[in-house]
Amino acid sequence: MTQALATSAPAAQARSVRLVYFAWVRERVGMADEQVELPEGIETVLDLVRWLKTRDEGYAAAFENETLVRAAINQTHVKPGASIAGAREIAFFPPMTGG
Amino acid sequence: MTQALATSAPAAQARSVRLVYFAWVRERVGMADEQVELPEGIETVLDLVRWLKTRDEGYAAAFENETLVRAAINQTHVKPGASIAGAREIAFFPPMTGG
Amino acid sequence: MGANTLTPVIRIQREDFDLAAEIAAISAGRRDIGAVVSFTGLCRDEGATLAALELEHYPGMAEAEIARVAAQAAARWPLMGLLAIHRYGLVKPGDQIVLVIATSAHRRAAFEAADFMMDYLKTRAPFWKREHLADGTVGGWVEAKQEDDDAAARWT
Amino acid sequence: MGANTLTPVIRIQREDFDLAAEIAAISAGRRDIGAVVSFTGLCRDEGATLAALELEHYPGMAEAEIARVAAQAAARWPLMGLLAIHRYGLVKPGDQIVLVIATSAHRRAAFEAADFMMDYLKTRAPFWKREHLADGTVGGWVEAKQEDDDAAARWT
Repeated sequence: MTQALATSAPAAQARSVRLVYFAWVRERVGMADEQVELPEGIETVLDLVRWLKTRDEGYAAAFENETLVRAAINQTHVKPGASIAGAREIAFFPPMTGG
Repeated sequence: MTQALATSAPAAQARSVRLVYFAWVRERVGMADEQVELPEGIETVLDLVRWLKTRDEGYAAAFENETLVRAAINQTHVKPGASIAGAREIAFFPPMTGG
Repeated sequence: MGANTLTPVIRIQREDFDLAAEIAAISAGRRDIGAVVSFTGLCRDEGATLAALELEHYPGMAEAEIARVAAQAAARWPLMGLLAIHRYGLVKPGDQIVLVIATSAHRRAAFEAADFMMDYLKTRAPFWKREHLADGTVGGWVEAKQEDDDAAARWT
Repeated sequence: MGANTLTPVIRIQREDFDLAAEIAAISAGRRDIGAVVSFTGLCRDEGATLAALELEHYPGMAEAEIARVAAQAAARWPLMGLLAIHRYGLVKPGDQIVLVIATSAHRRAAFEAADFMMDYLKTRAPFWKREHLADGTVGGWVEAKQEDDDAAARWT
């Protein structure tokens, strides 16, 4: 999961990242995954969440409670303040209920 | 294990009780069980231990450390100060090492 | 074999598992194991209201995250074997969902490691349960419980 | 079925036991069990110095004492099933000695009850182990460990 990570791209350069969604986050967003080009100024997971919420009602509903939805970068749990530099795949999902 | 327990016998009356021994207590005493008539004045487990120690070297060796050996009356753990009134069967054994 | 050479067994699978076979495999050829603790998590029927649980997971991350939790357990306790299997897909009441096995020379390490694994599996492994109800409808997503976070916090 | 109607299964036997069969029996026909915790205690070879363990027990009291411990566990945790099997006689390295199974709706009760049962079995059940060494001699009686008393004291 850690191979071939891109180094942090310059902020001015458009970055392409794969977003994946699970459980009710997936249902509200309306898709399981997508490839997005991140605009400038999106530096943290929380920046990304706030930008996604502006895209349409589905995202707004999924991220209604900004701190409830969990995130993982390159398949490792991260906090909302985590930098997305180097992210290939960013996942959003509800609190886990396995086990 | 609790049925048919005798009520406490008058102290002046000779009482017959079955003694059973396990593990190294059995080996030192030299037998697995015996029926003994208790003399007057034996009221607690510790009284019984001290009386047994006077009987021969085997008992003396078994009960060399009076508080190391554990006791059970009618198949229930008891402390050294426990009354032996109503005892049908008194067991002596080392600290348990099962499990 | 100490914690340094322990290779945890992690499997994420749709198929059922066999506790006895897994214990046999994890213990094969060893005579130094004194304690085997297993935890099996089953699907409950919730008072006959539940027809099935649908288990969604994050492929790749599920294995990776459980492997990270297992590595923590292996570093913390002197284990001889450690296994975690988690199923996904549709499971019915009475079906097995999750299995953890920990083996050690002594019982305390095996108990604590299995307990730790389950607390962290519950709160960190990317799985989500949705209820399919006995009346034929699809119920909601199961909500995470505060008590599971509290249980995991015991180890920090 | 709550703790009030729980009938623990207690067996003291020379024969080996089968974990999978015991779990199947304790769970048969139920769909309300969410957690099954098992503990299996095995005979270790102690670095190849041990040929066998001889397990002496106090017939009658062994069953009675384990039943008392099981009744305490059943009163303390909301269990659905509770089983304890303890062998006596000669066991060899790799052989099974003791089995505890606890089942409940939730994992915490099952883990704690199994852990409690083992701590109390170790310190209260009238069993004694003697070592038969690989060099053909009969070694000493195994000494009780302070750490077992300390473990049992956690529950008081």
